[in-house]
Amino acid sequence: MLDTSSSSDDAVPVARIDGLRVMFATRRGAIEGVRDVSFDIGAGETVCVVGESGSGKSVSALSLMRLVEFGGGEIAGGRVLFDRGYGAAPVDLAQLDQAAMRAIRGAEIGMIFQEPMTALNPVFTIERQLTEGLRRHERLRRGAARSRALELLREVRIPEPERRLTQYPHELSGGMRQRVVIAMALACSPRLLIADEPTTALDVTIQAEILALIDRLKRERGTAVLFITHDMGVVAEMADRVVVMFRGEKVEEGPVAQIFDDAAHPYTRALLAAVPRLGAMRGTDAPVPMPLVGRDAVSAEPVRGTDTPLLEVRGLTTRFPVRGGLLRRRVAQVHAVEDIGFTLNRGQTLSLVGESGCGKSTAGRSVLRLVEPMRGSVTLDGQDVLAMSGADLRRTRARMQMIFQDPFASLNPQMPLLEQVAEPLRNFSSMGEAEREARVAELFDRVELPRSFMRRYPHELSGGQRQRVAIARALALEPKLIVADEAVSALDVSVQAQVLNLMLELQAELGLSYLFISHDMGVVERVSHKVAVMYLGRIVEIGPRRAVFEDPRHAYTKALMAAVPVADPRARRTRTPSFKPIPSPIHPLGHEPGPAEYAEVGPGHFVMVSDSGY
Amino acid sequence: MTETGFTEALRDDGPDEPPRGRWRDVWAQFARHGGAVAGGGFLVFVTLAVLVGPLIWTTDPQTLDIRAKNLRPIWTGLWAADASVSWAHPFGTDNLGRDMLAQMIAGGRASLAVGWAAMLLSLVIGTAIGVVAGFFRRLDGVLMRLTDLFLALPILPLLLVAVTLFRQPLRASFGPEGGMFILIVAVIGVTSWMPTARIVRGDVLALKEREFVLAARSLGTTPGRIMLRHLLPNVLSPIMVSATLGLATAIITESALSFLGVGFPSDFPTWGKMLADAVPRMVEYPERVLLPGIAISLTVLGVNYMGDGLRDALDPRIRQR
Amino acid sequence: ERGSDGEVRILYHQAPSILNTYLSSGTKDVQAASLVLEPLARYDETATLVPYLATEVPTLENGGVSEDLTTITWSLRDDILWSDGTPMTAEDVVFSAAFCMSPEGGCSWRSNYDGVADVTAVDEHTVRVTFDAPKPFPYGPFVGAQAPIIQKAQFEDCLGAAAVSCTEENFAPIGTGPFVVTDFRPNDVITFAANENYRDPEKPAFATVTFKGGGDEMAAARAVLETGEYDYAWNTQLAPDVLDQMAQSGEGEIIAAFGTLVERIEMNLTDPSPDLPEGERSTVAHPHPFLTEEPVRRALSMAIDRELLTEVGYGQAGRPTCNLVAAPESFASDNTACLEQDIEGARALLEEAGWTDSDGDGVREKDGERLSLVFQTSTNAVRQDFQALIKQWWSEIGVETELRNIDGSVFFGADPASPDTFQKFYADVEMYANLFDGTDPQSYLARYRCGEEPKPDTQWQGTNINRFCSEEYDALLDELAQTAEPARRQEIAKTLNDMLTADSMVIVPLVHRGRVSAKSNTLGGVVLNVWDSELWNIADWTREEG
Amino acid sequence: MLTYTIRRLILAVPTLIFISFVVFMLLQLAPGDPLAQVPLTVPPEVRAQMREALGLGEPPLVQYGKWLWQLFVLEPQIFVDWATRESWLLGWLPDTALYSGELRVISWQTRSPVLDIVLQRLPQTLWVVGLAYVVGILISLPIGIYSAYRQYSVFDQAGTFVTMVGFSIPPFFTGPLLIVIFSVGLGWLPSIYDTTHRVTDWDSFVVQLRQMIMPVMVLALQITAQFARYMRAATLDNLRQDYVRTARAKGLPEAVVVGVHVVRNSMIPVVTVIALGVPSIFGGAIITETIFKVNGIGQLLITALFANDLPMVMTLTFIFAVLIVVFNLIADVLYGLLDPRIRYD
Ligand SMILES: Nc1ncnc2c1ncn2[C@@H]1O[C@H](COP(=O)(O)OP(=O)(O)OP(=O)(O)O)[C@@H](O)[C@H]1O
Ligand SMILES: Nc1ncnc2c1ncn2[C@@H]1O[C@H](COP(=O)(O)OP(=O)(O)OP(=O)(O)O)[C@@H](O)[C@H]1O
Ligand SMILES: [Mg+2]
Ligand SMILES: [Mg+2]
Ligand code: NI
Repeated sequence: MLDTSSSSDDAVPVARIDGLRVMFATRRGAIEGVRDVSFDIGAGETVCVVGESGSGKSVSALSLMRLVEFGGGEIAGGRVLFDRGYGAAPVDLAQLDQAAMRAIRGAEIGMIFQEPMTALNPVFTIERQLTEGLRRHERLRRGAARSRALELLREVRIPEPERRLTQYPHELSGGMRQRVVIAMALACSPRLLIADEPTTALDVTIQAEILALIDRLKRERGTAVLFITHDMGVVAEMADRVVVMFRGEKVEEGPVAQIFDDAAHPYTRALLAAVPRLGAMRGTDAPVPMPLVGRDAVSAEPVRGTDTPLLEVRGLTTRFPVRGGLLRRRVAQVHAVEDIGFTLNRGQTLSLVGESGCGKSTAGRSVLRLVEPMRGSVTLDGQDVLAMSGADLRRTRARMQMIFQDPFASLNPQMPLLEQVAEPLRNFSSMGEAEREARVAELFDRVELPRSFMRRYPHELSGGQRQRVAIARALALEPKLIVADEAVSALDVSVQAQVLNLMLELQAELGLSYLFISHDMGVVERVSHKVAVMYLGRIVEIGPRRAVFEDPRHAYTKALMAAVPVADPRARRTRTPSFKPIPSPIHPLGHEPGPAEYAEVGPGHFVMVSDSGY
Repeated sequence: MTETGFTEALRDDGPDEPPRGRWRDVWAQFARHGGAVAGGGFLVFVTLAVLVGPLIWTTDPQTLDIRAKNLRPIWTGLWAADASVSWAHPFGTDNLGRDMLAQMIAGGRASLAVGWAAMLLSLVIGTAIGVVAGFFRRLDGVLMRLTDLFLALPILPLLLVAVTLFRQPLRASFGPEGGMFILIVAVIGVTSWMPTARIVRGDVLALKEREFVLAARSLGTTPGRIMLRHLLPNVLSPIMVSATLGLATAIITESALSFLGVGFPSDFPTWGKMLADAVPRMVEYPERVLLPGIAISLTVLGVNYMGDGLRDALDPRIRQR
Repeated sequence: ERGSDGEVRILYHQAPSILNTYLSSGTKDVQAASLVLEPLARYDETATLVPYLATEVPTLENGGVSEDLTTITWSLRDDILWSDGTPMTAEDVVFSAAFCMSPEGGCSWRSNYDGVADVTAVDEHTVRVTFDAPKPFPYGPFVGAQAPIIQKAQFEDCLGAAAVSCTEENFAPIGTGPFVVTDFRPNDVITFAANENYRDPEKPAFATVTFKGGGDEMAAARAVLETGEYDYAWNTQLAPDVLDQMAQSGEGEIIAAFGTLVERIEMNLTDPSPDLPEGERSTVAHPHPFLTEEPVRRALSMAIDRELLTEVGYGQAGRPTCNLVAAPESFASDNTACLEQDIEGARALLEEAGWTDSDGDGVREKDGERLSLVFQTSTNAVRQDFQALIKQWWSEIGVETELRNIDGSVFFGADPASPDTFQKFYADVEMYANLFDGTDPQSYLARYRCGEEPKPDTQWQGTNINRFCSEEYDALLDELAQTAEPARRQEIAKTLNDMLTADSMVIVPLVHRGRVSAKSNTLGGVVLNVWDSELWNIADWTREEG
Repeated sequence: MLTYTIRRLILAVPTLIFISFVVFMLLQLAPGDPLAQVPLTVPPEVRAQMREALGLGEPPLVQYGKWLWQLFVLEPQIFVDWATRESWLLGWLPDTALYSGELRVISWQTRSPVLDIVLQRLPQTLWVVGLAYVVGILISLPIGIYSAYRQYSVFDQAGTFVTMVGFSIPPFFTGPLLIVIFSVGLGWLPSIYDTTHRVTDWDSFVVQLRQMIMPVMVLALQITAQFARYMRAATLDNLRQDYVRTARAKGLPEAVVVGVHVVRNSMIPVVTVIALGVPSIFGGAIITETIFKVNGIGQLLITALFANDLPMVMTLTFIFAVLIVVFNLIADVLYGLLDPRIRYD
């Protein structure tokens, strides 16, 4: 066990975790969530805790709040010293009773939770949830609490704060919700702010804003920040010091620059290597698998593909009806995908990037006709997919498959994996039971999963393994086209890297074409041959990956690139990004936006010149 | 830990122990649930008792022994020395001298058979309608209005109609008791599927938005298979709850039917009917209400606990935890 | 003294739904209405006619009935006031007849006015009824609780089809009886108050009556016998051991009296086999395969222990009987032969008739026909006990029985579409009870006339349930209709009764059932009368110190 | 939301008409005879006449049409007339005289307008069944919440046991049992409900209370059993949600976290279940009403059924169907109101 003791011993730290050990009582007996973890956080300092999923980051944070107890955990050892200010001696939170903790929680330690979507109570207004803590800890009256809440909302830069107060969580966008959660955590000006993956679920643009916000708070108020993330880009952007955790233990700790430049621990190095860094592919045309520490050297051969088109999409438009009125007639339409066109070559990857809600998924699904497009043409191998009847379409589906964002959600929790992978075979071929099983076993080999997993259930696998199963399932019928909708977004970096490599490898071997949908620019840069940037249902810029990334022309593309955190602490941005909120894609019936017009700015590199709404 | 130990950890980590057989697993999880085992055990006991009981206790439940009427169960002798008891009738006899033990056994057989069959029927109808309504938007309105219709139907006339129309043909082909059994099961089933349908529909509405259903569609799975293979296993838990309540309701409804004279022939005992018949004399002969009453309650409780356990055991997510 | 005893609480487990006797559909309504509406004369507890609103009962002797038996002349008391204070006149009496006889009115007790050609008011206090044929027993109109006098002034606009829209009138008829309706909630509660204008200034002793309906016999008996919440409960027909147990609480007592009600088994002389085409089942076209054999019927009867049935089912409130007409005394035949159970004799009888159990399955057969019966009755705890017992006895003589019980509303309904009515008789034997109103069994016995059997042509309506047919019987019936002399009438009636029962066993009487009711120990003056409304003398009821 | 409600209401009309038609045809098919209670001494010709007088001779479709007309044209007229004449709300309007004495929906048993009787029966049904419902809810919700909060505790286990036993024991047993204990044995409570009792002062209120206790308890037992299960499940679901942790992180006491945050969310499904059960209040509790002689709607229905009083059964069933459809709608709307995430367009 390596031990790097804290480097900043000059002042009394706000919080000091010392030999923390947390046990969970489960049906299989007690398990250790966190083992002997120690670190401390000083005032005005951001300590980032990084590590894979399940490495104990959240448990450590929850222990600081003494909230682990409510999740069935128990602090089995160690001390959690917290300096309550006023020069008093630090108290050991681990020994405090819950009543005393309640006075500290929310008032002196604020916490931002991982999931902005679920961290707010859906049935209470923002005002109610924001003022609750204030009224309790600071004994404010209703009016005073309200004005303080308004102040907080302004502080976190939420537009139209007055209106927000009366709204419900679901009426806010993810970014706004996360900002409300932050405001809530800041309500009583805590000395320590714990942020547990505050941006993981968010778009790059919103992420950039929130990171800037937390950073500003730290600087302006001198709040101690414990920042938990597994995104190295964010770490580089935020951290003063970094704590690396692995399977419940702390493996390394040090100043951010030291960790990035000169990581001592192999795990840290492996982790850093797995991060796709924007710009890493500068100067190359074709995707190359990522070099991974500790793995057998993967062939670093670039995957070139061919130049013969497989999929041609022209003028694809998909709109969703908004129904209303007594008779539930269509009153308006969501213009989810508006007049997009692209060509995908055999053995190549076309990436769709853009912010949440810009229509990437809808585009992908329209191609497979999982949603019915309104017009346009989709030609696969010379056959018009949109013109097909039900039976034909079903047969064609064998040649185009989809991998979904959430590997857990896209697998049936009640079905053994064998069955799930065998499902397409069952649907399309007349194979016998044994034959099918053999084929599934082959597929498991193909995606490097042990055959013994065939009898397992999805929840028994890790995220990466599940996504491999999803890939195996998509491969079962040997399709030509795979639509990968955020196929790696939910995975840990290291796992993500492996899945990406696997996909590239399969592409090289089987000549697959991918329609790769992602909002992670780093990933997109790594895997694509061509990139299409979407905004508000339209492709605003499309071209070879190299051209688009190295020479973005459209204003939106530029802004998007700028928002991506760079996994390099020296390249920190200083300016606060400001994004325009995306306009509504809902238009009244009969609204016909003009056709998208493009200008060719380079070979195969087109930029939209008509109004994109940006 | 070695260096490769850490970097190897970058590989996917998941549980590595060899998987056990699926049914072994289910059983192991089930066995861990104390209540489930007790409930299941009781059900097995009752089922065995009513099936092999008549072989051991050969007294005919319908034979009247008017001289031995109103005997108390043998255990009343413990505190009331002057109670009339007889080892020939350990559970006592009723007011016409029919043996209570034999009636309990025969009644249990009828009640359990009706309960299970009617419950299964109502589950099948309810689940089918619920799944279809939830899955096909276009059928939803119609099916839910159909549910309303059935909720509004007055049961008694329905029963009388059914008895009038079908008793004779059913009696001709299945005999008086068999025919009535089918009729009762059908009527209870047909009039009690609505809550199940509603609940299942609600769950399916939510489930079909889940990605794995979309995934199945993209794999070319037909709607029928999606419903059968993907949706159905995932609505098992509400179905289990319906099943528990359904069994209790079916057993009790059956007794209400015999009460109204549209049930089994009057000399054909069921627990529900024994309970109803004994109510007027419950002060003098409390055992006559208690025996069938306790039997019904324990059965329902047993099914409830077993349902809990089974639900946990069948859900692979809970099973592993 | 009127009104001095406060409230009396009466419980009927069937709730009255209307208080106009003529539109009522059951005994409960008639009895509730009898607190308000009164006839000209009624039967007392000994089945003798006593005048009520009339000054005397018209007879041949006193000249009230004409020699040719076609008119009867009633003279009314002149001191009778309606509860609204107006005097009752002959016009009201004439109107009452008109009300019930109007064809669209749907009068339930129309049969009381059968054969009436004309009703005229001779003067203000005299009414003459003319029949279209000689009527040896002219006490149908205006006699008994089912033919009371209603007020013309009140019901004038409710004649015929308009009767149904007169809700207010039907719910609160103005009467001459001891009480007036203060509140009527159909099928629930009626409250009555003493009638200020009642002819006897001392009566009624109770100021108010609460007449509650609903529940079941069990609860009704309990409320009187065990909790003492009510003073009087009607028809507490329960197993004798249950009643006895309840009576031990000492709050009240059980009272019983015998009328003409006889629980019997009827044998189907036609073939109810479901294999026959619909429309021919249970019709005279197809005689029953074995119930047409007298020895079989007799054997079935002999196997029954009527004493035991009575003890199990009715206790004090029943007597074993072998007669269809078991009361009044003067009309009851003296059959007792059937009272002794004779299993051996029954077996021998069957054996002799060629019914033997040749294949050893416990059921006798002859010429490929098995002695296997479907035995139906209405749903009722006592009847089900009877069925079980009888099934047992019949099995002892080698007869197989399938029991069937049918909800009373279907069994006793007359829906021609239902296969389960007692008239349709789609079974081999069935059990129910029947009685006749008043004291004269003529129309009762006339039910078994040839041609009166229910059949498809008559929408399965008809009274000859057994499909019994005997010229001799019909001839005797005709004679009865012509005979006025009481002794001769009694003799003919007994013969007819025997022809149906002791001689042929087409009808197997089981129990002569009494009426049981429960009364509180603190209630005085109750005289249980089975020939008329049970509440006939409520004016005389008083509160006594328990 | 409003348009959604209106749309559903409009759709409800054909549904209800269809339901009423099906019910009518069912009742036509059903064996049974309105004259079943007429004593057997009444001769067949008289029965035939009585049948004519009830309008039974007409073809079923004519009868159905008549019923529809009476219920949807005449009865509303009568209501409007009454409203403008006597009600305190609209009494100031000029009296209308829409109804001119046509035949209303007449019960065959009582020869009186069905709706008048129904109105007469409503109070006791609402008092007893409604109160039982309220009591059941009030008892079951805390039990459910606490059972979930302390899942697998002794309290939870005992709660499950008692509620399941409560559910599996039929009221035709519990009713007489209570009567035997409290009315016969102890003499504390009346076994017969007095529907004419008026609450005017404290003493009469006590009387009313005493006569309601037993029927209310019998009914509440079953209701409690069901709702406690629902509430427990819903609370368990919500206790696992992230927002609970957020609330705790704010330093809120457990009472607020569970009692406000969790309960408010758990109530969403439960409230709709409760709303769906409301029609059964109006439908009465047939067995319990009969046992305690409450003579409410349930008893009215059962007596009408046994007497084959077609117009009464028809009308009651129809009212019940209306309630079912309406409360289905209310449940859906409530769902939308309680859960701000749900929006109907
Ligand atoms: N309530 C619980 N019961 C049992 N085990 C738990 C519980 N909560 C956490 N654990 C275990 O503790 C370990 C650490 O979990 P923790 O949530 O801290 O991971 P994390 O680093 O926050 O991961 P992620 O990036 O996915 O949020 C995991 O192995 C997990 O299985
Ligand atoms: N079934 C649907 N009905 C109505 N509107 C829809 C539907 N599906 C998507 N939309 C709308 O279409 C637009 C595009 O959605 P889409 O899911 O394609 O975005 P996305 O780019 O995939 O976003 P994300 O990154 O969040 O997945 C959004 O405004 C969304 O609200
Ligand atoms: Mg975490
Ligand atoms: Mg998407
Ligand atoms: Ni009765």
